[in-house]
Amino acid sequence: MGIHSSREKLCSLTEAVSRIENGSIVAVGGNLSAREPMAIIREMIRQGKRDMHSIGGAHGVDIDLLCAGGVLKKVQNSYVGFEADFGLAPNYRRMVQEKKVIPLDTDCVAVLVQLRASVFGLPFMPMKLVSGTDILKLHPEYVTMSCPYTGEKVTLVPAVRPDWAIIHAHKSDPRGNVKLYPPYFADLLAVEASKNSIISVEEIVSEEEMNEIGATIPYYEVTAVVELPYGAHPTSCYPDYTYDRVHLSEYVSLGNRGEEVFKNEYLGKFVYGVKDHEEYLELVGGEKRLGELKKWNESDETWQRLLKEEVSAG
Amino acid sequence: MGIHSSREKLCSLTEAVSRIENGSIVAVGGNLSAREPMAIIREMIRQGKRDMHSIGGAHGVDIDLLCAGGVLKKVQNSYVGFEADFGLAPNYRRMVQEKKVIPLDTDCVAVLVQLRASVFGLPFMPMKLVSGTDILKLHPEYVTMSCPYTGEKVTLVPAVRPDWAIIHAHKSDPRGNVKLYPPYFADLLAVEASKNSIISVEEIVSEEEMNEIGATIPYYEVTAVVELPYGAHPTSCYPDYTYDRVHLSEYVSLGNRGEEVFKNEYLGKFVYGVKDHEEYLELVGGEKRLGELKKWNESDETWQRLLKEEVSAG
Amino acid sequence: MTVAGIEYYTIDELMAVCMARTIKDGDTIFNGVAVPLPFTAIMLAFKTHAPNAVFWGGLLAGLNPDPPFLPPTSGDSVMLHGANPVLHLHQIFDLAMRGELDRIFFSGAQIDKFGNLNNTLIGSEDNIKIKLPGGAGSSHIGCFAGNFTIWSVRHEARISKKGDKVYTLVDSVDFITTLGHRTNMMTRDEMNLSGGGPDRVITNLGTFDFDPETKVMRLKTLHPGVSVEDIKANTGFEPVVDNRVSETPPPTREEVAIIRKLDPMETRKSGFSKEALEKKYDF
Amino acid sequence: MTVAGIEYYTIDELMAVCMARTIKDGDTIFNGVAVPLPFTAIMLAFKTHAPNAVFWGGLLAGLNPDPPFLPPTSGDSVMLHGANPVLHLHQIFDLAMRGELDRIFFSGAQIDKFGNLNNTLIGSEDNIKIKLPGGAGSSHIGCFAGNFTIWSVRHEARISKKGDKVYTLVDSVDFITTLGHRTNMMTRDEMNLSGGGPDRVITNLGTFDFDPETKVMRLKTLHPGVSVEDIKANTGFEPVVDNRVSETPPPTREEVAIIRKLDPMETRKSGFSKEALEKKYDF
Repeated sequence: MGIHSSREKLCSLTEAVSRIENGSIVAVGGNLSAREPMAIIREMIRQGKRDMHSIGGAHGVDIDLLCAGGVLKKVQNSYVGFEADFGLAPNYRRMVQEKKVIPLDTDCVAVLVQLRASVFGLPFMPMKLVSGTDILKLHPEYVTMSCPYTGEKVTLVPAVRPDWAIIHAHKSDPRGNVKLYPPYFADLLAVEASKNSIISVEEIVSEEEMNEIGATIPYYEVTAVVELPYGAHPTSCYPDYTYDRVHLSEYVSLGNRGEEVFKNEYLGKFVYGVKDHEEYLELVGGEKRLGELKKWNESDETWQRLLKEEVSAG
Repeated sequence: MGIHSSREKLCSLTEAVSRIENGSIVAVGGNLSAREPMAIIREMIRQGKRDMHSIGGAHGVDIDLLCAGGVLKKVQNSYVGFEADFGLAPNYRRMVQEKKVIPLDTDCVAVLVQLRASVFGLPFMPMKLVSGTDILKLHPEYVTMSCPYTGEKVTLVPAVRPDWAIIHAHKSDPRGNVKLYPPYFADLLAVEASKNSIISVEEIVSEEEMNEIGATIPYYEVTAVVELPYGAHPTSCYPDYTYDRVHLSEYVSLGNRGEEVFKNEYLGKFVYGVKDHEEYLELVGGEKRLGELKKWNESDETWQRLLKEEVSAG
Repeated sequence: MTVAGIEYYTIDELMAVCMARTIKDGDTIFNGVAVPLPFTAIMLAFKTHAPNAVFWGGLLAGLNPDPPFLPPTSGDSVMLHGANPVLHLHQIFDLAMRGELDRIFFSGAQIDKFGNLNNTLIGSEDNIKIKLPGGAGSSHIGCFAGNFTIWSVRHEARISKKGDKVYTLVDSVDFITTLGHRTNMMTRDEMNLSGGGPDRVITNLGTFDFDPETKVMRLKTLHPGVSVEDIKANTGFEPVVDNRVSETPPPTREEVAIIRKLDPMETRKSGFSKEALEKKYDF
Repeated sequence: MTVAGIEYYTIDELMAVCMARTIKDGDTIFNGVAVPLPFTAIMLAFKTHAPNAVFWGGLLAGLNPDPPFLPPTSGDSVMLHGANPVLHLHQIFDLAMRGELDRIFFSGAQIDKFGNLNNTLIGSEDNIKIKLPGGAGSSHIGCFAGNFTIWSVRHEARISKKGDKVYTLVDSVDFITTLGHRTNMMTRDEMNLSGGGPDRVITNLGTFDFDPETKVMRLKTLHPGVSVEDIKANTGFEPVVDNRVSETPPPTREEVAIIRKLDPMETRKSGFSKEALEKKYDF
């Protein structure tokens, strides 16, 4: 929501991120280890953003890093972790346990319905009756109501209107007409529900090319577009590249070694230690390593090999 | 809604339509003069369906013909007519004035929200406050409610769950995975909200081809698929063919001449006078005339010529 | 745009220009059904003073189309030409419910002094004399849209078969399909509606706004050759007459050239009386 | 499917088969997050007794995928391979709210005797000892889904750092992320929830259903080499023991062959103890 009728949306990363106010509600695109707007997130940390509130579904390194970088105060996500692969999210877990981050654990369906209320211009939405869980204790705002027609009980939830959606996508033209290839996850919903959005893309293409391929997100929903190839690294951005499991395993392993180690050896190196996204890309291995991640589609064997790699235990 | 997990959906027109019970609520696909499931509608009339209730947005010849053929008892559409082009819908208008059809005039937004409630598994939905119109007098079921969070007033409407969606689309495979090219109008919503659906298509393609091009409607939402090339005639089915304005102008002109004339010269000829869709296609000019309608994309001039043609006043 | 050969303008062109002028640059605009003249006006605004308008062309949900011609039925796929992206119809309605639709154009078989529109029925609910097609999305969008422009190509008095004088602009509509500024009972503000209602009325005789106090239609400009008396003779209520009534500013030659190029099929002319269309106005 | 070389099976394969058997042909199935074993089970059912299952593979929203391997993270695009159509994530949740999702698989860091699951926190809301990742969609889908299958690869007693005995299957969870059959206050039926709740529990030691009266987990079958005493020693509450407890039917060689082909990366083995994985069971 919010109509951004200007047709000049190209922006530098620094400039785009500088527009996000401290204390904003932020909807982050992608999920788990897929297509998360990691370059935007690193810049948010570098710019010292604070007191933010995330809203979303099942996420991983994005929310964990935003916690570690001091950006998030409240996390209203349905899941933050690395699944069976690497387990708990180390920084998120630690900071919640240390009461530095407030967990407002929610559910994928609640997130959907609350963002929908915003999309539909409504102050609340009903959803199918939920009951009996302690998630409800964390959310005293849920209200039970009887349908005036059938008497069926439903649960009401208030609209959530994020101040910013931050998304990584495949292509945009300079107007901000954005092409996103499936899977979409909840990205289209997040952009439509949010007042503003920053979209980083693998590639800027001409208006002509965008008209040819057809956009997925209309330009009027987009506040700013930043060209950031590999902007989702270390998460995947199929069909361009798979996720960097070596980097993620190092990330989790450093996170599990505590605040100091993570601060010095991860944040200090990969976030504060680089001045921009280009330096980051060089630091994580440059075109050689990144080019590897593009080879997932050479064969099923290559793909599997890339999804197995991790840093050695030492 | 309704999960149709069988993977064998191919059906004859007669058999598919025979499954629609009298008294059903029906959501008709397409709109105005575009991609309406006219062959299915003609078969409904031939089979003597009665007492049905349509729900939908802005429509034209489809609803008008269903009225003329005695199928519809109640019309809950937001618009039934031929716009500035041919004006009022002759049979709908006459039968409403003669109290043979009950008009439950509604609004495009109400239809959307009421079908959505069904898609969302809810007995009702809120929508942005509406007030002050006499449309509300026709719909005493609308209820005003105050948001428990903000106090903002909203209007509640009950779910509408059509028994059948009838849609004309471009392609299907035998499983019922359906490809629909834009414009979608409200067809995806109609199918998702309805208990059952019959989809006629221009062409049945193999599962392999459908996997290649990617389906738009998942097979589990589809009850039956019927292959009916030109199944939308006399409405358009872009990119395949434009609408047959000569036929439509004759239709309206016969309708304006009253019940008897329309019954004898239109229904008697184009609906009851043919035993199946193939005979209908021959009667309206066969491949020669139908091939003309495909030439819309030869040039802008040809396209304009086709959209200007009508029967001469005599 | 070359203006060679643009020697005169006609009423449809004048109205299209007046309607286009109700659009501001950057406005979000939608029109759905029965809209040859609004499409012309919107596309004209788009190509002149409102290049940043956000325009959904019809029920096809194509954004900012650039069609080679305007179609006789607004559901025609020519309105997808050059459009990007092509979205879902419901997104337009959601945008309207969010209060993000700035303007839409509505006409009416009957239009009353408060800007209420009737597109549902002539007569009464129990005794329908003429069943009209219906309001499409205008009942609800009329409640939410920032504002709407009312237009009519039949601002005239006709004599019915029974010999009665019949108006399009009536004192009171038979049925409120779309709410103007008030019913007999309540104002739009009292109802807490989010949309601002009609702010301009463009007819084949002149243009109006609404008196801020009474919310009654107020004559602002007269088309060339039309007098206040003509207006009164063809209107079923007593309009407020602004003390600064002037002549409607004419279109520019360039605007007319753009209109004729946009709408080579002249769909914009549908609905006007034959006599009205025959008049040629000099620049 | 050739069964040459299929000489034994392992605990992950036995569990996958037990889990697959909770699926009926034609069932609508979804699993979202942290699901290597459920994906294996669902794909196995799909390729054996439930070819008409309707399966949404993960948060990518691809229907009936046919991936060349199963990925370590369920958001990986390999789960779109062969899928058609690829829809929107919200359509799965809507389908669940409509009551059309027949079955889903949920695990828990803690699982109590009524089938309540905890994936949110260990400790209490005011004193969180371990922050778990969260329930993803299981809190709400658990209320709507036809039924769900509970699974656990850590049905065991461990000794904590403080020397306490710690269970996965506990008497009472620290936090109800997903409702089983009842809280201490009310049953699922009393709450008017539309979903049926958990009907089967598959662990690395055996399989359970729920006592119809008390809604407490009831032991149905023991995996090879496991005794009722082993179950009791590794369970934090007193399970009901069915008087017809039998040995868990073994997988067929063909089922095991299909599993190994489906999951060449052996993602299904993640989370099991090393000892559990080392045991080889003969057919």
